[in-house]
Amino acid sequence: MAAVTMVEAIRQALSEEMERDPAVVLIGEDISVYGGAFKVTEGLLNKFGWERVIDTPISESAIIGAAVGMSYMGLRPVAEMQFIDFLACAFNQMTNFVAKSHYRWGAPVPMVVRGPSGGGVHGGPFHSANPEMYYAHTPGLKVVYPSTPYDAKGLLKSAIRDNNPVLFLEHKFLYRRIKEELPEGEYTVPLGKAIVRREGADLTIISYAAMMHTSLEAAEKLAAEGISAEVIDLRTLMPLDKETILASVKKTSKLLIVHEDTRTGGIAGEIAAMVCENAFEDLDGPIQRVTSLDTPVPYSPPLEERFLPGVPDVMRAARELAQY
Amino acid sequence: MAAVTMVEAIRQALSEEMERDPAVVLIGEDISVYGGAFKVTEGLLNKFGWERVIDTPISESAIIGAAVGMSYMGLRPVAEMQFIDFLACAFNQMTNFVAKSHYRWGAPVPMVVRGPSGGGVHGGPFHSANPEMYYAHTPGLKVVYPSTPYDAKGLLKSAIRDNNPVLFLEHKFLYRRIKEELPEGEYTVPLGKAIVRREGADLTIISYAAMMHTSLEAAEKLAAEGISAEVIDLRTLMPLDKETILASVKKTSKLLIVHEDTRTGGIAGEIAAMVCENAFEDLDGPIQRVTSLDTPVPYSPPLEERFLPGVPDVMRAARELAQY
Amino acid sequence: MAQTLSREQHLDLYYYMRLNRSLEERMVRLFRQSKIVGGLYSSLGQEGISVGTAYALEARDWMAPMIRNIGALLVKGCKPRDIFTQHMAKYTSPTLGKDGTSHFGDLKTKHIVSPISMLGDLIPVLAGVGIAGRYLGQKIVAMTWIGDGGTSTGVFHEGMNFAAVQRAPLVCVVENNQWAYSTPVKRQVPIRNLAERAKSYGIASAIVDGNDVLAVYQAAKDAVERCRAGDGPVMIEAKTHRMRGHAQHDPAEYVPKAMVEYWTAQDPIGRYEKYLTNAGLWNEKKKAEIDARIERELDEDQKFAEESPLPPAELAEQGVFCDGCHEIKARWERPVEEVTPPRCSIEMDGWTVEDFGQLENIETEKMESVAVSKLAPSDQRSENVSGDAKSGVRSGGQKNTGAKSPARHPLRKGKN
Amino acid sequence: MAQTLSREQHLDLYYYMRLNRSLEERMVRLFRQSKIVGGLYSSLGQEGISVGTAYALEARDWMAPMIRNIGALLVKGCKPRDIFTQHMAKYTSPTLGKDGTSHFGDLKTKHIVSPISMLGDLIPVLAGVGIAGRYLGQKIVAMTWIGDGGTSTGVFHEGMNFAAVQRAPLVCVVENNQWAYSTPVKRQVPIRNLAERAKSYGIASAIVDGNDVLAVYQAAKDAVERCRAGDGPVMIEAKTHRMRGHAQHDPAEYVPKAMVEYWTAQDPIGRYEKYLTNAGLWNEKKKAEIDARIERELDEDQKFAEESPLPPAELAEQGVFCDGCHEIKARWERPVEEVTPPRCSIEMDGWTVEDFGQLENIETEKMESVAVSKLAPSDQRSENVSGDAKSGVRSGGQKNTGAKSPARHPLRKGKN
Ligand SMILES: Cc1ncc(C[n+]2csc(CCOP(=O)(O)OP(=O)(O)O)c2C)c(N)n1
Ligand SMILES: Cc1ncc(C[n+]2csc(CCOP(=O)(O)OP(=O)(O)O)c2C)c(N)n1
Ligand SMILES: [Mg+2]
Ligand SMILES: [Mg+2]
Repeated sequence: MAAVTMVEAIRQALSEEMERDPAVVLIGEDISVYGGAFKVTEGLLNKFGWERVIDTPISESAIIGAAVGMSYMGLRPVAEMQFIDFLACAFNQMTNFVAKSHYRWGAPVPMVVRGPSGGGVHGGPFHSANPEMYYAHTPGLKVVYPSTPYDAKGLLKSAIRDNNPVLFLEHKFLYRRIKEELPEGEYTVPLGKAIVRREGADLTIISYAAMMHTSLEAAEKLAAEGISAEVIDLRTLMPLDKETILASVKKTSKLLIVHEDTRTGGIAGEIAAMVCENAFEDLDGPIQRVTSLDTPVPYSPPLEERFLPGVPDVMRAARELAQY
Repeated sequence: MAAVTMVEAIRQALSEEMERDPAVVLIGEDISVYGGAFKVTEGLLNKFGWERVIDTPISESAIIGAAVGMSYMGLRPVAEMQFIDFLACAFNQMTNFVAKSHYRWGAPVPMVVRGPSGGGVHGGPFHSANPEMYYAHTPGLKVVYPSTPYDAKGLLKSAIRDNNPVLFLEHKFLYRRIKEELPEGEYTVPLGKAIVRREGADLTIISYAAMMHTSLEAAEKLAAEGISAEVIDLRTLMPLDKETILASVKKTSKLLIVHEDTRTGGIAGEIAAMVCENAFEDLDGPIQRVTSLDTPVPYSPPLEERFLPGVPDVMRAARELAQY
Repeated sequence: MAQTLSREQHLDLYYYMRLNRSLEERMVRLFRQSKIVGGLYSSLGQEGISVGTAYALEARDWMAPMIRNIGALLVKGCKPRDIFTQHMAKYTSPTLGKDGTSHFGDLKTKHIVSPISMLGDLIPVLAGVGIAGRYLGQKIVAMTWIGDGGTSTGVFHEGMNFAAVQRAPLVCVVENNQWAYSTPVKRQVPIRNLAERAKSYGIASAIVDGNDVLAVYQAAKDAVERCRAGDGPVMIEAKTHRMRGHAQHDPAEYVPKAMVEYWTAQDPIGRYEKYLTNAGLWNEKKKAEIDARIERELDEDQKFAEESPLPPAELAEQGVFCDGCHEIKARWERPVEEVTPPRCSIEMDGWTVEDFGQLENIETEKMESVAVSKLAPSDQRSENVSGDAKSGVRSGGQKNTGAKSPARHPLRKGKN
Repeated sequence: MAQTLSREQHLDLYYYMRLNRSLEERMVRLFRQSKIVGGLYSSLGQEGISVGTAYALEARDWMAPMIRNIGALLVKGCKPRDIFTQHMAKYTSPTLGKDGTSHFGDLKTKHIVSPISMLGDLIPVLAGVGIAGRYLGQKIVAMTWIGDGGTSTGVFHEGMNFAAVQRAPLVCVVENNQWAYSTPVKRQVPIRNLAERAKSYGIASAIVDGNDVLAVYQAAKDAVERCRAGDGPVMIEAKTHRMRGHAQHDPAEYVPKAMVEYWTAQDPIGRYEKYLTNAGLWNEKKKAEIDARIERELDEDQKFAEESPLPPAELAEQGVFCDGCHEIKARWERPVEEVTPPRCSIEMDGWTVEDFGQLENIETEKMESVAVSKLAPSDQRSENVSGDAKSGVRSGGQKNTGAKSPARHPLRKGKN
């Protein structure tokens, strides 16, 4: 099998799920004839027709709202946000209608909301969002943010089959930058399970999405300096895989969390609190964070570069922690 | 001076600021003739007229949007959400237009968004929101959540005079339940400053809004058991008063954070991470959290009671921590 | 036409309106006894709308109520005990006490979607229900209600526009009760008839006397048939009045006394009783029978509710996620082969762009004498109102360029 | 009327349109040289709208552009260097590189509000600007633009409705360029003329040939005057075509070739050049002079931009909050005593409810013969279209119940 990009892996997941289950339909802006702003749904119109690849007006609240309605009818809609930033326009529907449905009145909402997320491509303040914490902080939603084509495909399939609303974030920096060979047959990757991408002994680095690659690169370089970093890819942010995190912290006794989301209120805080609660005695050093700045995402390349965490930032923090 | 409720204190702040500065105008649903759902703006129409107490259609995005526009003209609008839950309907305007304005193009947005927040009054899933972390996590916004009439008045005045957008949360459980005598003359309470409500030696309890009273009550009872708890009222969540927090943690070596917001992604995590980073060596026990459940706010009284943290929950956690 | 209703059906309408009212009257008493948790909204005077519209639905159809649509819930098969227990936050309520008021639904049998408090959100949700129903071949109609105030929300607009583009089988009933909380409709919406808004979505609309249950039923029936035939959404504006404050806590001092008096005389139940009598559709005895039945049912259900326990505290922790507690299954009423490859690659009617824009259609006079007609002077502004003030239905403005004849299923052409 | 424009003004319009186009042509070249950061949008063929509308504004007026309104920015006093540097994300740009494209503004002198990417958000913001201007006594007008696609957003609806209720001095220019990204207008909005939507807000509207800069200017001028006079918002629909893909990356294969050809012939600059020649308003020499001036200016500003540095990295950390860097001051053009107690307790026109609802106005026939006119059968649906296809202005549907005469300042009555 040829290696595929993340875009292709996601497209495969959609296509295979639609073939498998006629209840799976797509809804979003410019997803049919055009195949979506990032061409993720390209070709699906021809395969599945107008009734299953539904173009909408520029109405994010209507997209999310209609998807909920469809899910009540037993369908499994996958809604695309042209950029995940625009989910802000449907925030009320997501956090109040979708998230609370099952708890309030026992109505499950088996839908997926997916879209290009993250920075690093000079998208500026409105095309670079990492909105994971708005939604991970909202009880009732699951949040997935894969870092590889393999995971993207397997996790999206699980998300579609899940009986709960899943926010599926696709880092646009990774869309076409990495390729991976995928297995022939059908496979899934379970939601809620982190993965140890690299074993290590001196400290644990937790990350996800694009920063997972930054962290891995840093870990490679740290190894050359004699620092052995274990790297965990969260993959799913909600529910959080506490077991994998705690097991690693117990092993390395030191924890560094790296995320592209802004610092204050990012998931690093949640992980820090969780680890304090469950493995305080195991910690041999202060939990550290490497994150983006607490600012909007700036446009100009030098600014965005400063905004985003880089390999040197991770290395610096890891070194300090290792030496602690 | 007679003791006044929080509603009255807030009304005084609005009235005095409007008298002081003709640039201060109010905008919201049913705030004029009716005086607002909680009667906070009662009487202000008669005093300041229709041009300054602006009723709107049921359009939260228009309210926030119009307020930004007004602020660009040098006004200082104070927008009321009938319930803060409905700010979800203007989430995009708040997080993308309002929050990023100054950073992006140097246009300050001197506006306040205020509204009744919090649970404990059987308001159910859509009238009990504690949305602080959605906004504290958004760079560019300040977030205030007072616990007393005195603070509410002084902080609202500061918020109105601030050159930045401030989300001013008013806990509806406290609206009329506590009274306080206010000073005769004009005073303000600065944004970004926490206050030590109770000195203590054995552990620090950080809280705000309604939970501050729960924490204080617990502290009193703990004192009877021989446990001396210091209680900090954050008052402002963004910017966070790190100094006051760290000073207290250095003194007591133990930290318990109590909030009514749901657990995962609540501000306790942020504080835990910040304290780990800055005072790890001072900690003599795991940072603990007492929070609401990770669920929507349920309606029925026994459910809401279980959902919300109570005095016994705080005491239990404090006892454990003190004995650690 | 009203004539098509049988005597029994006529009496049904009375039964539901009266049940609605008596139920709410009891709840006011319970509220005063502090047995109601949270707020209590009244639909006094608006029963004809809830009952008349919902009565036009079939069992397979879907609906989602708003706060003043208890009548619609009753018509759709909910029992007074559902309403009592919801308002008392009891464990026996449809939501087990997790939510209150009319915030409940039933996906399996009654086909009711629970509302949320945020106004307008139901419009796109019900559009989605309708579109899904069409996709599954179910031939259902989805109905929901919104207030005059609710039409100001952005999501109302997005939902209506999307439904219109999709020609979804959605009936949107706008209850213009003159007030949104304390805000009179003229300060909420700067037009006379809310049904005007239908035109901006190119869909059909009707304006109806909301206090005339038969007129309401008729308009709803027409709308439902039109939807079921695949002709797209319909908006019905029902004119009425909110006879109480926004909720129990609101004395509604901002409502002119004379306005209340005027509308009291228009009471939909009073008017309908007179009609039934004049039309010889019942007599005193029959009425007494129905009223007695209602009291019996209410007695029983109120007792049930009052004696029901509150939920156990642990319940608060349960049910955020569906962990296998529900089986999710679409009810297919068309062959799934139609929607799976290779047969699903169908063409859609009306997508291809056949015209090049409307430049030819607008007055493009020679540049030299460019004379765009001037804006009407401001004092003529209100003369040009062409609002159809009649009770009746207007066809939408949709121009069906290209389509040969209105397709039943607007998304399919030829093929299957 | 176009006649009221002087020769110089006529040439101004040409200058700005040509400047707009030549500037964008250069940016396309810069884009191909990878000197542009991020995406590049084209307003090719739509220059007449940006220029014609903005030209109707005075210096004191406010505006907020959308992605295809570089022409409007130029008219309002921005320089080509602002556009170049913004697109190249340079430190010398109005936003210092923090944001790009036309995402910049100027509160102090040019009165421009920066847009954000989320479509529709500017409508309520500019309504707020207009209302604040009125409050301050400034007699300003606020103008903004939106695409056919943007009218589907909820915030567009909320903003227009709020502006209408407030009778804010807001001019909303709807650029109907037939496409929203890949979506043709008929799949976006199920009506023929977007100006129909004005009716649902009870405001005045005009439909104009967007490729006729004089017609655009005239409509805008009328709208601006109307707004300034206190007569409330105006919506102008300008029919045009997006001549390139959504942005540089989009080859727009979904646009029929013939459509592009048709509209190429309608090029607004070509048409206007012909007009100027026929009307004897210029000659070859004058044209050459203007074109040369434009090239000169563009050369200079492009050079400036290319030679400008990128911002220093540290800038990324600065400016989230305003910490005393700005002095915020309202520009009062009326006595503040008017708005401070006791003089500000003024009454508002049109709030009190004088009627009791519209029941009398709708056909309330006797119950016995209830006969709500039936919904038009589906095959007559498209006949009833009463759309005004003319280029012209329609008065809004607002019914001014109560108000004696249209108030200049709709919020004030008597007193001051
Ligand atoms: C988005 C949103 N904003 C505000 C509210 C608060 N609210 C609840 S009901 C109401 C008035 C509704 O008026 P209308 O739509 O006319 O319905 P009615 O109460 O007259 O039936 C308001 C403002 C809400 N529920 N949702
Ligand atoms: C709320 C929102 N949703 C989606 C987008 C992505 N988007 C950017 S431009 C565009 C198409 C806009 O079409 P239109 O409003 O007609 O303007 P035009 O591009 O034709 O000038 C879309 C979908 C956006 N910017 N904002
Ligand atoms: Mg109403
Ligand atoms: Mg367009």
